[in-house]
Amino acid sequence: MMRSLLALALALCALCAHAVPSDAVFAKLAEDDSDSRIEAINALAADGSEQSIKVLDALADGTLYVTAEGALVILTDTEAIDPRTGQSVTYPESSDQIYLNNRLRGVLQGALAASRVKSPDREVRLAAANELRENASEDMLPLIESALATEKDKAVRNALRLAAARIDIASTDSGRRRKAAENLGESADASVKFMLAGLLKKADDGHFVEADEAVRTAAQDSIDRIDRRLAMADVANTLFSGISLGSILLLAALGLAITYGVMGVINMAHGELLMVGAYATYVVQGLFRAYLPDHQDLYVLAAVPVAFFTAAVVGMVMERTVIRWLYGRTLETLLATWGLSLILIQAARVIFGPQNQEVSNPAWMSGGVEVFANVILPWNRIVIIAFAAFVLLLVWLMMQKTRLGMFVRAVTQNRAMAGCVGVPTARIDTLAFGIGAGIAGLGGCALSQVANVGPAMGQGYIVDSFMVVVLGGVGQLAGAVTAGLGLGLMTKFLEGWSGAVVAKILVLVFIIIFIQKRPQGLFAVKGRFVED
Amino acid sequence: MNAAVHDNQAVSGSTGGGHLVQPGELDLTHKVILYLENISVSFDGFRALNDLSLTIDAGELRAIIGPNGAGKTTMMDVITGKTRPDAGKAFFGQTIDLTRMNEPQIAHAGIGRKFQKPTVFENHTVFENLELAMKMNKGVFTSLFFQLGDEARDRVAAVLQRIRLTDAADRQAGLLSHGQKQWLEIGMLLMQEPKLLLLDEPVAGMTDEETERTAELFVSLAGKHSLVVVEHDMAFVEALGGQVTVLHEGSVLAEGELADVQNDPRVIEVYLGR
Amino acid sequence: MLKVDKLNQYYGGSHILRNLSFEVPMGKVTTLLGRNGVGKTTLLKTLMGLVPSKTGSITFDTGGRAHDITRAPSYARVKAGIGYVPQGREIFPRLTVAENLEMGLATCPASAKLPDRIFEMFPVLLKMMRRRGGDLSGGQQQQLAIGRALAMGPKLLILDEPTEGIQPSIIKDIERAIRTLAETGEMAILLVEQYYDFAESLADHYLLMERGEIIMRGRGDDMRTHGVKDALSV
Amino acid sequence: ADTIKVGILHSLSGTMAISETALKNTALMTIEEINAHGGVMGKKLEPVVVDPASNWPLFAEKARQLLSQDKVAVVFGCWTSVSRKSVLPVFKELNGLLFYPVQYEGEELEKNVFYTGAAPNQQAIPAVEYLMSKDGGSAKRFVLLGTDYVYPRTTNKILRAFLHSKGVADADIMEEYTPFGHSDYQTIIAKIKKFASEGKKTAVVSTINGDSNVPFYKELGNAGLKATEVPVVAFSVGEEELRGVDAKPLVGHLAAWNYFMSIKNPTNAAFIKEYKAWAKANKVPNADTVVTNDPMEATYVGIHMWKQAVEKAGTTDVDAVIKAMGGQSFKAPSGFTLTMDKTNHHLHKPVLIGEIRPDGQFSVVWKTKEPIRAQPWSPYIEGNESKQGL
Amino acid sequence: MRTPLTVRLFRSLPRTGWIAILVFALLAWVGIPAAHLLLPESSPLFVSAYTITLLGKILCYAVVAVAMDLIWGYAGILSLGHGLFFALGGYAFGMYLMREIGTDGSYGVNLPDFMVFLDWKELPWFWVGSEHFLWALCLVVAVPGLIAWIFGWFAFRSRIKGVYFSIITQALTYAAMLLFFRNETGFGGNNGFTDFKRILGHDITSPQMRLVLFGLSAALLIAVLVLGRYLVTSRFGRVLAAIRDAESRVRFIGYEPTRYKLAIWTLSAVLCALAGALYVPQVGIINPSEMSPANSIEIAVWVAVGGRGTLIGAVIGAFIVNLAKSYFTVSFPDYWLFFLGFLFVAVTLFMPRGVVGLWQRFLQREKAAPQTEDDLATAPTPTTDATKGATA
Ligand SMILES: Nc1ncnc2c1ncn2[C@@H]1O[C@H](COP(=O)(O)OP(=O)(O)OP(=O)(O)O)[C@@H](O)[C@H]1O
Ligand SMILES: Nc1ncnc2c1ncn2[C@@H]1O[C@H](COP(=O)(O)OP(=O)(O)OP(=O)(O)O)[C@@H](O)[C@H]1O
Ligand SMILES: NC(N)=O
Ligand SMILES: [Mg+2]
Ligand SMILES: [Mg+2]
Repeated sequence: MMRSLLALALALCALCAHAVPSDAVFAKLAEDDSDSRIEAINALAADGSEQSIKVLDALADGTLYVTAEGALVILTDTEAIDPRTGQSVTYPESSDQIYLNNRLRGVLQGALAASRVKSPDREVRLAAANELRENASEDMLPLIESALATEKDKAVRNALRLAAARIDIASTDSGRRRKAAENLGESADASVKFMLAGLLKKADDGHFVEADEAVRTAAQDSIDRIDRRLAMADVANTLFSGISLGSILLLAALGLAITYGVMGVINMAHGELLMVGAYATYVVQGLFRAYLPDHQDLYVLAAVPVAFFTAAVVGMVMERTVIRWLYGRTLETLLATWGLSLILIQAARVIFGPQNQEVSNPAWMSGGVEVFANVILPWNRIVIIAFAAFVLLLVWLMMQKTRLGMFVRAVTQNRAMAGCVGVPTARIDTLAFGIGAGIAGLGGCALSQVANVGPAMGQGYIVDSFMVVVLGGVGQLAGAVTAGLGLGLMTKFLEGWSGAVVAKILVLVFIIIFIQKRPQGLFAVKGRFVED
Repeated sequence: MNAAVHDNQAVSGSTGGGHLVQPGELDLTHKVILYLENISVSFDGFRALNDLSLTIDAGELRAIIGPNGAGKTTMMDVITGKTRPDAGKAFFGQTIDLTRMNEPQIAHAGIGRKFQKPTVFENHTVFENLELAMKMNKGVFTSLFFQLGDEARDRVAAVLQRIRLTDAADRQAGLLSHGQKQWLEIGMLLMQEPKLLLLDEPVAGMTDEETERTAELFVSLAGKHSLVVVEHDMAFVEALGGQVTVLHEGSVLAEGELADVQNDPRVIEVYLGR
Repeated sequence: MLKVDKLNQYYGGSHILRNLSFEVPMGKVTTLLGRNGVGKTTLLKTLMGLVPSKTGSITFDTGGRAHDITRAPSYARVKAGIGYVPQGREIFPRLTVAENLEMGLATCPASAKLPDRIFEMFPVLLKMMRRRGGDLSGGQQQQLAIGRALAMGPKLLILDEPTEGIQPSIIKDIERAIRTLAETGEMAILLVEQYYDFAESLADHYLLMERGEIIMRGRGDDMRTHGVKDALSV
Repeated sequence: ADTIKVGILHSLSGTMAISETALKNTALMTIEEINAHGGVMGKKLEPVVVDPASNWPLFAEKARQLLSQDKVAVVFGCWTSVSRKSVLPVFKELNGLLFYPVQYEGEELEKNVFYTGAAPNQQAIPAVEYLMSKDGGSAKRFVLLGTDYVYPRTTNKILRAFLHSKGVADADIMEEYTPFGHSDYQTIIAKIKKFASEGKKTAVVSTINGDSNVPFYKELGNAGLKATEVPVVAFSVGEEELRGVDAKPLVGHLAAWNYFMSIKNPTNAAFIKEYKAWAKANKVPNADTVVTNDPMEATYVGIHMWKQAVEKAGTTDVDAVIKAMGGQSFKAPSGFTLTMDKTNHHLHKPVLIGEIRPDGQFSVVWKTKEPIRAQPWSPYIEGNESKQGL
Repeated sequence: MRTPLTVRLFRSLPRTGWIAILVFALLAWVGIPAAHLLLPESSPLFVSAYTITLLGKILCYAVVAVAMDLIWGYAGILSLGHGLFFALGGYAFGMYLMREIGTDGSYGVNLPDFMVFLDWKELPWFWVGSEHFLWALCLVVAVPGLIAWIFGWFAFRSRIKGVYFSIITQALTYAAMLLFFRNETGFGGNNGFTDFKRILGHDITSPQMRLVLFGLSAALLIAVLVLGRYLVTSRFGRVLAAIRDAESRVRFIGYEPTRYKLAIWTLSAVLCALAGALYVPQVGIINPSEMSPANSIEIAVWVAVGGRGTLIGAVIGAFIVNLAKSYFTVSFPDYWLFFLGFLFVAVTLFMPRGVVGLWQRFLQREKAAPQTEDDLATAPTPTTDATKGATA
C-alpha cells in the first residue's frame, strides 16, 4: 500500500516521464548536464525500487562514477557494481566521479527524504520529515498525509504536520487553510512567518489576499506565536554564544591566571603555550589516524592529558632555563618571555610549517543539538563550556585546596621569607609554572576545536588573556571567571547590535572606563598592604 | 576630656554656619591644632576606630600608647588622609577639614608623618631623600626649574648632622640598616617643617642611647611644633614628659600624666601587664 | 647547636662581617647586641642563607648529626630545624593569619597541627585567623611572625628584634615563653635585641658587635659588670 | 655578473606567512626549474629571499633594499593589497618591476607592476553570476561578508553595484565585516541564518581573508547551515587554506578562482608533481601533503612570462621588459594559455568555480570557455567610465 | 645667583655626552649627506638612499624609545600603547602629505584616492585645513598630546597603576587600531596613507628631501636626549623616581603624583608623535598596524635591551634591535625570529641592565668598584609584590 502511494505521489510529478528506469534514465544521469541529471533523479525516485534508491544513495555518497565509455558504475574500494543490475562488473580503468552541485544535491535530498519518511528507523524518519518540512512539494501531500496517519512519534509528527500545513495553506478549502494557519504557529521558522504574513496583505484592489476572516485571525495568531518564539530564540542564542565566547576567553586566560596572576611572571609566551597545547592535540589526532583509525573519535580525550603535559614540560624548561633568573625583576621577564615567544613561534613554523593545521572535531563534537526551535547549540561549544568548568575546578582545587597553592602564593609574595619558613622555592616555582603552562596547554587543546591551529595562533589570544586576568583583578580566580564571562556576553550582545568591529572597540573602551572605577580590577584585593 | 567636648562644640558651630572649609591658613585661635570627633573606621565589619575623640593643643607633645591593634596607626591614617573615616570629624586648627582633603593637601597644610614601618625612597640617596622632603612649593613647574641653593644645602646638612647620617649622605637609602632608616625618616620629617608631627613608633629598633636622644629632640621641637608620638617604650614615653593618651579598641581608654595612666588598673590589664 | 667559624660577609666591596666565630648552645639564650648598622641583621641573614656567605663555615648540630649548612639553601636550613623571625616581620601580606601560620609548617608533613603554645602566647592571633596578614597592626604582625617561626618547633630559633612594636604586656609574655622554651633544653635561641633590659634579662650568653666584629662576649649575668650597656651608647 | 638576481618579497613570519610561504616556495621552485633548463639568456637566476614579516612598512623597506642594494632585476611578491600599496612608491621611484600574484580589488594600474592574479571581473562577478544561475541555486538575496580592509570593501562595493544592475534591492543585501584575525563567528552565522530565513534563496559571498577562515568554516559546519540551503562562495579560500579545516561539513560550499589543484591536464599534473618533489627535496614541513593553489599558479606563470619577456627584450632592463611583456603568453597549469594584456598589465584568465570536496580539494562546477580580459577599473564604480579601455 | 636655564641645560650633560652628541650631529648633518651626494656609488664609504631611509627610520624609533624610557625608566609607568601616539603623529602629518598629492592621485581629483573609491564626495570635517603644513604640525602635537592628557588625567586621577595601567594603554591602542581599520573612520582603513608625492611642494623622493628628513630626525633625537637628560637630572626627575618607587609615600610629603605623572606622560606622547610625523614621509606609509599592541610592546623591548632608565640605552636598544631585524630578515629570512628571540633572552639573562648596564659593569670592573646588586637577596627592596606588577 505504502509503495503504491509513494509511486502515486511521485507519478504526479510533471518531470517524471517514466515509471520504470530505463537505460535512457541512466544515460541522462551520466550526462554532464544538471537538467538531465535532475530528470534522471526524479525518474529514479518515482520508480522507488530498492535498486533505484541504491543508485540515488550512491550518488549522494559520491560513489557513482562515469567510466571513460560513458557507462555508469558504482565503485567501492574493491568492487565495481553496475547500477542497473546491482551485479559486479570489472573494475574500470579510469572513471570520473559524478559530483553534485547544490541544485542537484537539493533535489536528491528531497527525493531521498520522500523515500525514507516511512523508514522503520525513527532517526531516519525524523531527518526525512525535517527535510520535507522545508522542501516538500505539493505532490508529496498525499504521501505526507499517509505517513501522518501511521506515525506515532511526536517529533516526527510535528515535522510532518508542518510540512503538510505548508502545502495546505495554499489549499482551496478555507477550513484546511485555517487548520494549516493554526498548525504553522508551531513553527519557529521565519520563512513560515513571511508566508503567513502574505495572507494578511491586501491586494491592489483593496481586498485581502485571504478572503476568510477566520483564516486571517488564525494566521495573525500564528505569526505572534512565531515572533515570540523567534525573539526567545534570539536571546537564547546570544546568551549561549556569549557564554561560549566567555568560556573560550577563560580557557585562554586560566593558565595566565596562574603564571601571571599568581606567580607574577609577565608571560608574553603564554599564547605560545596555548599553541603548544593545540599542536599537541594535532599530533595526537595524527597518531590516532595512523594507528587507531577505529577509535579516531576518542583522540580528543587522549589529547587532553598530552596537551597538558607537553605544555607543562615546555613551561618547566622555560622556567628552569630563563624565568628562574628573573624573579623579582618583573619587567625583564616581559623581555625574555617575548623572546621565548618568538622562538616558539618560529620553532612551530619550522617543525609544522607555516600553514594552519587541520584539527577536526570528533563526530561526537560535530554538529549541534536543537534545544528548542531555532536554537541549535553546537556540540563543540557545549563541550568546551563544560571543559572550561572542569579546568576551572582543577585550578581552584590546586590553588585553594592544596598546600602547593598556598606555597605558590607565599613564594610570590615574599620569596626570601618563603625560603626561610622552609619552602623549596625553586622547586615550587618550576612546578607552579609547569602547572600554569599545562593549564594553558589545556586551553590550547580546547581552542583547537574551534579556531586555528597555526604558529601564530597564540598571538591572537595574548591580549585578550591579559585583559581577562587584569580586569578580574590580578591573582583573583573568581575575578578572571567573571571577567571572562562578562566580556564574552558583552561582546556578543554588542555584536548583535553594532557589528563585530565596533563591538570590539566598545568592549575595549568599556575596559578602560571600568578600570577607572576599579583601579585594581573587578575583584580588587582590599587592605592596608595594597598601597605599600 | 571635658575640654575636648567643649572644643568640639566650638568646631561644630563653625562648620554649622556654612564656614568655608578649604585648605588655607592654619587657624589656631583656640590654641588647638587637631580635633578628632567621634571618628569611626571599620574594615569588613571590624571597628578599628570606635567613636574616637581626641584633641591636641598647639605646641603640645602628646604620647599615645595602647595595645597592639588599638587603632593608633589607623588614627594617623585618618589624620593624614590615607583612610577616610566612616563617621566623625577631623579638623586641623579651627577651619581645615581633613576629611575632605587628600594626602598631598594635608601634607601641604602642615601635617607630617613618620610611618611605623620605615619607608624611605630606597633608590635615592640619603641626601636626595631629605631634599625631596624639604618644605617648598611642590608643584610640577617649580620642580622643573628648581635649583638647590646654598641655604637649602645648609639645611639638609644640618639635618644630616642631627640624624647622624652625614657620612651616609650619598649612600642609597635602600642600603641603610633598619635603625638608620628610622633616623632618615625622622630627618625627612624635620625637613618638611610641619606644624604637626605624627610619629608612629619612632624609636623601634634604636638603642637605648639613641632613644634618649630622640626623646630630647622631640622635646626640643615641642612648643614650636605639635607632636603626636605613638610608642610602646615606656622609658621613652616617660622621657617625653607630656600628656599620655591610652587607646583601646578604637577609643580613648585613659588620658593624663604617665604616672597616673600607668597606675590605672584598666591600662595595666590591657596594655602594661603585670 | 650552631657553630659559626671565621665568617666573612661583604656587600659589594664593603666588608660587613669580619671573621666572626661563635656558638649558640642548646637550651640557652644567646643574645647579640650592637648599635644600628653594625651588621646584626646581615649576620642573621647569612645564617639563614639569604645572603651567601663568602668565607667561613656554619655548622648546625642537632643531637648527634652535624650538618654543614654553609652553602645550604634557606629551606634546607629550615628543614634542619632552624626557625627565623626576621626584622621587619616579613609577613605574607595576602595570606590569612591562619595560612601564615601554616606556612610555618611547610617543612612538616601535611597533617601536622599548629602547637597550642602559639595561641597561648598570642591570643589575638586566634581571633584574627581569617584576616589577611597584611591587614594586621604592626604589633600583631610581629606576634604573627614569632608564631610562624614557632609553629614547626625549631631546634634553633633566631630572632631579630622580636619585641619591636609589641605592647609591654606581651613583651613580658614573650620573655617568659622564651625562657621556658630554652629551659626545656630542646631549643637553642639566638636573639638580636636593641631593648637592653629585655636582652639582659634573657641572656645566658651575650655577644656584642661593633662594625662587623664581635668585640665582647660572656655570660649574661656578667653583662652589667662588663659594661655592655655603656659600650652600646658610645 | 653571470647571474641575474631576482627578489622574492613574501612574508615568512607574522599573520600572512600562512599564505605567503607557499608562494616563496613556488618562486624558488620555478627559478630552479628555469635554471635547470639553462637559465635566462644563458645566465642563471639567483633568488634573493627576504622576509617582510607581515609588516607593511617593512615591505617598503625590503623592496627598497632589493632594488637598490641587491639590484634585483625583478621582484615577485606581496599578497595583501596593503603590502602592495606600501611598496608601490618604491617601485615607481626606483623604476623596479613587481609581479603581484594575488587576486585583488582592482582600482589600480601601475607601469611597474604586473598583476597575475584576478581582477574583480575575473573572479567576484562571475561567481555571483553563477550563484544567481539555476545551477548555482538561483540566489536572490546576498550576504557580503568580509574582513574589514580594502580588498573586501572594494570588492563588495563593486558587487553591490553589480547586484543593483541585476535588480537586487538593497534590502536583499546584507554587508558585514569582521576585524583581521576575528575568531568568533557565532553572531555572524546567527545573523546569516536569520537573514536567510526571511525570504528568498540566500547566498553568502565571503571575502574573509587569512586566519579567520578556519573559525568561520568550523562554525558554519557546526551551526548546520548547509550548502544546499545557503551556499557560501569564497574568494580567498583555496587548497592551502582548507588544509587547516576539516572539509567534510563544508562540502558543497564554493570558491571562485582561476586555477584549482584538482584540474586534470598534463601541465597541471606536471606542475603538481614538480612542486611535490621540490617540497620533499627541500624538506618543507608536511611535504607529503603539500597542495598547489591559484596564487601559486599565478606566481609560476608570472616568473615564466618574465623570463620570456626578458628573452624577447634581450635584456633585463625594466623598461624594455615591460614593453616585451605585453602579449606574452604561457600555457598555464589551469589548462588555458594565458596572455598578458597588451595594455593593462593584467592576465587574461579563465574563471572557475569549484565546490569544496571532503578531501579539501575543489570540484569544478562551472568555468568560462575562454580566458577573459581583466577590468582593473571596474565599470561598476563611478568615475571609472573613462578608463574602460584599459 | 640663579644659573640661567640654558647653562643648566648645558650642564645636565657631562662633557663626554656633549662630545658624543657633537660627533653624532656632524655625522648626521655633514658626513652622511656628503657621503651620499658627493661620493660615487662604487666608493666603499658611499651611503645609499636605502641606508639613509633605514637609519632615518631608526632615528625616529630611537626618539620613541627615549620617550618610553622617560615614562617607564624614570616614572615607572609602563605604557603598552605608545605606538598609538607615534601613529597619531604619523597620521596627522600623513593627512598633510595626502593633501599635497593634490590631483596627482589615480583618480585625478582633489580628494585622497581611498575617499574616491569609497564614494566620499567631500572631505570629512576633521580633514579641514590639513592641506596647510603649519596646521598639520599643530595637529601632530595637539591631537596625541590632548588624547594622552585626557587619558592620563582620568587614569592617574583614579590611581591606576602598574599592570592595570599597562593593560588599559594596550586596550586604548588596540581600540584605536580597530577604529582606524574601519574604512568609515576616514583614514584609509587597513591601507592607511601611502603614495606620497611632495612636502611643501618639494619632491618627497629627491635625495635632498631625504637628507633633510634624515637631518631633522637626528636633530629631534638630539633635542629629545638633551631635554630628557635635563628632566631626569632636575628635581622633577627625582620626584618622578620617588613616585616610581613609593608613590603613596610621595603624597605624604606633599607632592601630587598625578600632576607629575600627567606632565611626563603627555610630554612622552608628544615626543612619540613628533617622531611619528618624521617617520611617515621617510618610510612612505602609515597604517593602523602601527597601533597594534605588538608594536607597542616592541618599543618597551627596545628600551629593555638598551637598558632602562639611562636614556642613551633606549637609543642603543632601538638601534640594536632594528638593525638586527633588518639584517636577520635578509640574511636568515627563515630563521631570523630565532636569532631575535635568543637575543632578547640573552640580553635579559646576561645583561640584566641592558647593554648600557653591561658597559657600566665593565667600567666598574675596571675601577674594581664595589656595588653590584644583581644578587637577588641583597637587592634593596626586600619583598616582591605581585601587585606591583609591571612597574616593580
Ligand atoms: N584594612 C584592614 N582590614 C582589616 N583589619 C584592619 C585593616 N586595617 C587595620 N585593621 C585592624 O584594625 C586594628 C587597628 O590597627 P592599627 O594598625 O591602627 O593598630 P595600632 O594601634 O597601630 O597597633 P600596633 O601597636 O600594633 O601598631 C587592628 O586590629 C588591625 O588588624
Ligand atoms: N644590600 C645592602 N648593600 C650594601 N650595604 C648594605 C645592604 N644592606 C645593609 N647594608 C649595610 O650594612 C650594614 C649592616 O647592616 P645591618 O642591617 O646588618 O645592620 P644591623 O646591625 O642589623 O642594624 P639595625 O640595628 O639598624 O637593624 C649597614 O651599614 C647597612 O647600611
Ligand atoms: N588582494 C588581497 N587579497 O588582499
Ligand atoms: Mg601601629
Ligand atoms: Mg637589623
